[in-house]
Order: sequence, then structure tokens, then C-alpha cells
Amino acid sequence: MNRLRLWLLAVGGTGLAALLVAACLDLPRFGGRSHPYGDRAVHASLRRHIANTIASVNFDQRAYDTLGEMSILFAAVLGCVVLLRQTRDEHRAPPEPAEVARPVRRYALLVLPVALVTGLYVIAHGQLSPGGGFQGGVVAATALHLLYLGADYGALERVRPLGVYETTDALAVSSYVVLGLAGLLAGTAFLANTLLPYGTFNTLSSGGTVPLLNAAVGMEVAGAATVLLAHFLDQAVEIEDATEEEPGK
Amino acid sequence: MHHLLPLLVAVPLLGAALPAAAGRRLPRAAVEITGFVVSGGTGALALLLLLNSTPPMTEWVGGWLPVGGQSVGIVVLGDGPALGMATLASLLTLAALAYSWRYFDAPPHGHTGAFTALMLLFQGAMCGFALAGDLFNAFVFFELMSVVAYALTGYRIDEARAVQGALTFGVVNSLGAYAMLMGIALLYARTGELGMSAIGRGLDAHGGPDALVLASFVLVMTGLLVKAATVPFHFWLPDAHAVAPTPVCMLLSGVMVELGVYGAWRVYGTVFAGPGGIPAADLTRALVTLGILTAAVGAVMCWYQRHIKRLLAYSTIAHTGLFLVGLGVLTPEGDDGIALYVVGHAAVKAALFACAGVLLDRFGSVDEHALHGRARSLRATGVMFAIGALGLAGLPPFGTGLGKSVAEEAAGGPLTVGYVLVSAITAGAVLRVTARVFLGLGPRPEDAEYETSGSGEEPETGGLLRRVPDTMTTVPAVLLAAALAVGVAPGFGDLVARSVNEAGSGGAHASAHWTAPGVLLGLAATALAVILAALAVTRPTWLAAPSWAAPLRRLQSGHVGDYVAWLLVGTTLLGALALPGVLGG
Amino acid sequence: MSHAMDVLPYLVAAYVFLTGCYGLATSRHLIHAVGCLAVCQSATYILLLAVGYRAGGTAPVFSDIEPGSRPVVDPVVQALTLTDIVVGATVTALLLALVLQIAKRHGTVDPDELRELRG
Amino acid sequence: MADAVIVVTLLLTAACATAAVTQRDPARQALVLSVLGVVLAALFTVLQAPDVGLSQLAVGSALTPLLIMLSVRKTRRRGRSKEDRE
Repeated sequence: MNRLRLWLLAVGGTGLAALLVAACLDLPRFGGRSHPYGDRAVHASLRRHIANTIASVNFDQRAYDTLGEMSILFAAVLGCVVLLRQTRDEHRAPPEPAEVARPVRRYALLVLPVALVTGLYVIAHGQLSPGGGFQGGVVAATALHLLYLGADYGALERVRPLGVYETTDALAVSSYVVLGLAGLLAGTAFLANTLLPYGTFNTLSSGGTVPLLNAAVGMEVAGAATVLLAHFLDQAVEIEDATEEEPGK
Repeated sequence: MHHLLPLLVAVPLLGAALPAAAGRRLPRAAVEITGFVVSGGTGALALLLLLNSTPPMTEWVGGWLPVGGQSVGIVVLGDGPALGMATLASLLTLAALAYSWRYFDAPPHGHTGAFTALMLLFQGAMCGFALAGDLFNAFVFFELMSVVAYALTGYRIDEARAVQGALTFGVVNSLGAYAMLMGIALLYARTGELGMSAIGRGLDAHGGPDALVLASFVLVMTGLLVKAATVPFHFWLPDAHAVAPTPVCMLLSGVMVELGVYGAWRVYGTVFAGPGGIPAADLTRALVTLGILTAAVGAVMCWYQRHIKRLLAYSTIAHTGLFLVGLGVLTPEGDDGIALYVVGHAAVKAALFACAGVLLDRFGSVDEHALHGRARSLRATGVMFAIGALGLAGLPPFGTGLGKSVAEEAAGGPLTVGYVLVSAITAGAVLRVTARVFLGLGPRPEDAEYETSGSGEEPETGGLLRRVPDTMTTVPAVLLAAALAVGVAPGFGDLVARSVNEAGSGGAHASAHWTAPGVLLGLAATALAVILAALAVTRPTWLAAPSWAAPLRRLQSGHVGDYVAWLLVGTTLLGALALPGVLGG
Repeated sequence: MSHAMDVLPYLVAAYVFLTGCYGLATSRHLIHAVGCLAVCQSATYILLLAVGYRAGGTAPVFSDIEPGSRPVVDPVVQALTLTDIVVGATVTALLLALVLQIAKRHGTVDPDELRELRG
Repeated sequence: MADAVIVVTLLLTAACATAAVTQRDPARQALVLSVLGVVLAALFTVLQAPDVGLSQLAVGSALTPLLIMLSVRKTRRRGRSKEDRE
């Protein structure tokens, strides 16, 4: 190991550690009562009939942050598509269908629909109970990849036309932005939640545009996570480069 | 009017998402035209808002207007500097897209729109960061900007260097961003707010600065200064900018790095400038020290490069140092000068990168030694490269010269000498390249041991085009004309000064115009640059790398672990520099 | 116990951040380095949530409790952390994609063996 | 009582983070990261953040380690075929 780097690390680490510890000692004690922004957020959420305050913060009060976050996910998908594209010196080799042990297959095929439904349920109840677009989307996307475990790669590729998921991803981002613009066109403000009635507290349709934005995020996350996983699987299983091609060459 | 502010983010995002949704079937031309229309339209909107930004606007996204001075929403700022940076980013994106019209070939199969979509996302992210008035929102757009930039930097995945540079860029910048988020969490713990001005008020209400304020200042600044490539956070920049595709380099060097500086200015001015924040003397000490270090390291390293894009990247570092010094003195004149300097520098630097891209396209190399005398036929590009060098030196009446002279006057004393020297050295290096590559002057220089050569790069067009596409010469010409216009257009300087001072600087008004000493200093820097370049070309041994520069070059090791260690040292240094006021307060 | 409890979560966050930095700086494998970056990021989650915690508070979800009947913890930091987690996953994915390309182009994933971009 | 649970999960988190950093083999590190994800999810639940806990469970203990494992597999496969060739 490079000696200079260790010295730098020791000096920098000690300095930062001292700074952070000193700061921790000045922080308000853990579990304190003063959360002015948090209290305001709870009131605002209840005024708009949203039971899950976090959904209200994410999709209403700070929906603009979520727009940025969706764009990050969208950018990462585009980035992975670009970075993991097949280059000229690589070729595809469809993998041999692997023998899957029967219990594993049965387990995976049993869990798959359950996990998918769980994902959708978690998305749909975002503004009521813990969960929402992010969590449900990831669960649904990961569930889909149980197929790889349960059946084989070919089966997975058949139920997973990547183009559709990429389009879903892009459309979900677009619809989020369009919903935001609708607020602007209606004469209030970008991403204003004033278009739809707030509904009855603690029901699926409560909260104005929150369920719609939540659904858009759910679609986006599911699409994005699927595409990401697919590209990595592609690299790990299918794409081979020149050095892997023929050992003797 | 203020309701339109979030559109500067929303329009490019929509412009990126819709072609991506439809893009699998769209022809390339349709995607590119969409890109132009969207980025140009956003630029026009930004300009329109900028012209209406007196008095400064604010917008609460989602209509969450504050009740009793407190809101649960996110505030977006629409003042001169914010909209100015957004306009600059938009126009430069437009220029980069125009430049890549024929230049950039080989979109990934089935994803025709990927490059254009990423560029539009980049534009939206830069606009969002520039307009952010909420600290966490700034972090989100900071990350969006970074993520897009990593992908764009590594775009040429056939290139070993491109992917390595992109990874280094990604690791260092992400770590910086996480440090920034730690700082935001500390500020939230103290004040319970996320809006920048609300945090500032909260800090002031709490009393004098303590260790918590210092730590949050250091952590937030670490994130921003990593982006601004301040020494010792700067190592990622040459690695990334040297390998990114040329149109992307124009944006990275032209505005992204400057957005880091802008962020530091904005965060200090809004959050930490009050009595509960970091005392002015400490900020001046920290920023001026780091700025001088950055400018010196950038200038020295710039001089000893042979990889032309890397050389330009180091000159960006050197100039960023000058920006930090100008802002660090905390005078209204300093702010005005730097605002003008940033605008002029963006145009000049983007033009220089565009010219380097022509070399890469023609010869598949950006190596000063290998290209010696080979580019004699590219007269127009050579002339523009030389003009760009003069702009970098701050020759009147370039916008860079105007900004530099105003900033020099604000900094005063020995710092003025620094401004002249640094701009002369970086410009001298570019002139030296011009003389060797485009004119073939002097002997072919010898290779050194520890350096990055610029040979063996893949050309960025699919198959060699018959001649240089017109867009690739028009774009740098327009950019240089813009740099000239910034300095020449009557009243532009005062306009910038007024809008900058309205947003910050406590209402003090200064004016920015040419003065006799400023013109003389600009001429002196240019003359010095010409002399340096002439000496380097005719007497290579006189200005060869001295032994003391070798360790400095060895620090740039290309090793990501080293860069992380330096980042930690940088936070410690920043903390030490700002410590005295906190102890005294 | 209770006094140490006042700062312990913050100290753990700081410790996790520094540990991640240490791993990042001394890593001999780029994939390991990306993992260490993820560790650094988990420090931010811990800090954010620790800052928003309220002793005796419950989750800010009112589907099964009467609003106002019990104190709730700060929902804002939770929303921020959610955003942060998604950001972290995407950054990890992108960096891993770059590592894969480095493995292809350089034939190594040891940062000590990358011999480009110097000086 | 609640405090004791918080302390235990916090210490577990710190231990897992240390293990994730000191485990230099990336494939094993992915497993440790997955455990770290679960411990963090538990910590978040204890801190009354079930939303975040769920998210961390899905992302931190499933998605991220999965991506790491796939990357490791890809680089290993390369390394192996190169050795075969030599």
C-alpha cells in the first residue's frame, strides 16, 4: 500500500472524525421534541386527507424533489443502457438452459405471483399505509427476476420485453411532468395538488393527485429496476467479448 | 411570471423522456431536432425570465405559499445569478448539441435518442441546481447533474481511459455529495428547516457559531467544492474532462464546474453569512487560500501537459481558483467581476474544447507532441484556437478580460499579480499548442516519463468524414463572438453587476466597466502569455519541467483511493481554515 | 446509559461514514470500492433518521391511529431518506456498469494496476 | 426498553458496516451488505420509519447486492476465461 496515501488518510480521517464528533456533541439530544418542519408537514398532510404523511411529503409538499429523484432513476437507466451496450468486439451467446432443481422451481413459481401482487398492493396503498411507489416498484421488479431462479433465462426474456419496460419508464416520467404541468395550466403552480378533490380520509382515492403521482413513480421504479437488472444479467450471462470467445485463438 | 420558473426543469425533462418513450422507432434527425427545439426553447424561456428578474422572483413549487413566514414546500429562486446560470447552461447545451450534429456518431443500437436525452437531462439538472433555493432540493439536482455527467463521461466505452476517468469522477463526486447530505442533516437538526434562507434565520436565532455550524459548513462546502474542483478535491477533473466526448467537455468545463462555485457562493451568502454562521474573515481565509492553491496547481499542471484536452481541463482548474479568490474577498465588485468572468470563460473554454474536438476528429489524437505541425491545413480552427487563447489571457475587449479586471480591482494587492500570472500561464500553454500543432514551429519536444499522452484516441465520428462539418467550425466561432460581445456590448457589465448585487451583497451597488489599469493588466497578461509561448517553442529546454514539479505531477496518480484520501484531507483543511472564528465566537 | 444515548446514534453515523471512507481509500478491488461507497451512504440514512426521531413517537401514518392522539416522529427526514435510498441504488448501478467496462478494457479491477491518466 | 433495542440495532449496524468494509472479497462483501441492509431496515423500523425500512429492505438487501453479485460474476468469468487461454 502506498505510504503517502496512508498518511493522508490518517490526517484527513482524524481531522474529519474530530470535526464530526465535536458536531455530534453540539447536536440536539437524540429523540428531542423540536421538529418544526415535521409538525407543519403532519398538519398539511391531514388537511389534504392523506393518512401517510410521508406520501404527502414525497408526492405533494416536496413533489419537486421526487421529480428530481425520478429523473435520477431515469438518467441511470439511460446511462446503463449506454454504458452496457454491446460493443463491436462483443457478441451474444445464449446460455445453455440450466437444470433447475424441482423444489427451487416450484418455490420460485409459487412466490412470483405473490411477490408481484404484493408489489402492486404496496404501490396502490402508498398514501394510506407504509409503502408506495418506490418500495412496491422495486419489489415488483425483483419478483419478476425470480423467474431466472425458477425457470431459466429464456423464459425470463420472453416475459420481459425490454423495450416495453423502457417505454413504461419514460412514459411514467413524462406523465409525472405532465401532471405537474396540469397544475400550472390550471392557473395555480407547477405540481400543485389542487386539481382533484381530496376525497375521504383513509381511502384509496384520497389525497387529490397524490395517488396518481404515486402510481407514476411506481411504474417508473418498476420499469427502471427491471431494465437495470436486465442489463446486468445480460452482461453476466449473455454478452461475451473477444477474449472469452475462443480460448485458443 | 414566477410560476414559469419550474418549467426550466420540467421542459428539458419532458424533452428527454418523450423521445425516449417513442425513440426506438424515431429516426436520428427527428430526435436531434427535438433536442434543439427543447434546449433552445428552454434557453429562450430562461432568457425571458432573466430579463424580468428585477425585482428577484421566488416561486413555491406546488403552491405551498408560506403561512406566517413558514412553508412546507420547496422554494425556487428566480434572481439574476440563478437565472443567469440557467441561461448560460441552456445556451451552452444548445451549442454542444449543435456541435455534435454530425460529429457524434454511433448511438447505441435501438436507442437513437440516448445521447440527446442525456444532454437534455443534464440541462434540466443544471437549471434545477441553479434555481434551487432549498438545500435538499439543491442536493437532488446536484446528484442528477452528477449521475448524467458520469454516464456522459463514460459514453465512449471502447476507450479504456474514458471508463476509468468516469469511474473516478463518479466515486469522488458521489462521496462529496454524501458529505454534503451529512451537512444538510446537521443543519436540519439544528434549525429544523431545509430552505436556505430559513436555515440562515434559524442559525442566527440560535446564537454564535459552534462546532456544529463549522462541521455543517465544512461538509456542505466539501460537496460543492468537489464539484468546483478546488485543490485538493480537484484530482477527478482532469481525468474526467480529458476523456469525456468533446461536446460533453464543453458543458463540464464551461458550466458544471462553475455551478459548484456558484453553489458555494449561494450557500454561503444565504445560509452562513449571518451572525450565527461562519464569520466573514474565516470564509475569506478559507476561500482565498484554497483559491490561490487551486490557481497555482492548475496553472503549473496546465503548463506541463501534452494531452490537449487535459491541458484545457487544468486551465479550468486554474480559472476556478481565480473565481474562488474573487468571491472569497466578499465585496460586491468581486461578485460582479466573477459573474462576468464566468460567462466569458464558459464561452472561451467551450470554444477551445470544440477546436480540440476538430483535431480529435481529423487526426484521432489530441497529443501536442504527436500532432506537431500536422494541423497546418486547419487554418480556421488554428485561428480560433489562438483567439481562444487570447480570450483566456483576458485580452481586452474579451468578456474574460472585463470580468478579470473588475475582480482584480476588487481583490487588490498581491492577488492582482496572481490573476495576471495564472491567466498568462494558462493562455501561454494554449498558445504554445497553437504554435506547435497548427504552425509547426520549433523542434518536436521530447517525451517525459510520468505523463498522459493524447495519442491513440478513437475518433468520435463513425468513419472519417470527408471534411470538417460546418457545425464544428461555426459553433466555436459563435462562442468566441459571444465572449467578445460580453466585453464589448455597452451596459452589459453594469446590467450583470446590478442583477448580481440585487441578489446578494447586501444591497450595495457597484458598477462593472473597463478601467485603464484593468486594460493595462489584461494587455500585460496577454503579452506575458505570448512571451511564454514563444520561449517554450523556441527554447524548449528553458521551460522544461523543473525537478520541483515532478512530485506535483506524481500526486495525480489516477488512483481513486488517493483521491478519496485527498478529499478527507481537504475537509480537514477546510475545517482548520475556518476554525479560528468559531473558537473566538 | 441515557446520557450516552443522547449522542450515540449520531456517533454511529459518523463512524459508519468514516469506515466507508477508509474502505474506499484502501480498496484493492473496484467492486469492493463501490460497496464501500454504499456503506458511506448508509451513514447519511442513519444520521437523517436519528435527527428526526422523537422519543415515544410513533410512525407518521394515520391509517390506524387517531391524528393528534400520539406524538409522531418527523416525517420530512423519512421522505428525504427515501429519496436518498433510490439515489444511492442508481449511483451504485451506474458505477458498477463502469467497473464492468473497466474490467473489459483494462483487464483488471485492481485500482493499483490501472496505469492510465497520470501526471 | 425502546432505548435498549435502538442501542442494540445501532451497534449491530456499526459492526455490519465494519464487516462490509473489511471483507475484501466482493462476492462475500455483497452478502455482508445484504445483511447490513436487513439490519438497517430493522433499525429504521425501530426508529418508527417503516416506509424507509421497507425501501431499504427492497433496495439495500436485495437490489444492490444482486447487482454487485452479477458484476462479480461477469468479472470473474472474464478472469477465468483469460486464465484458460494462458
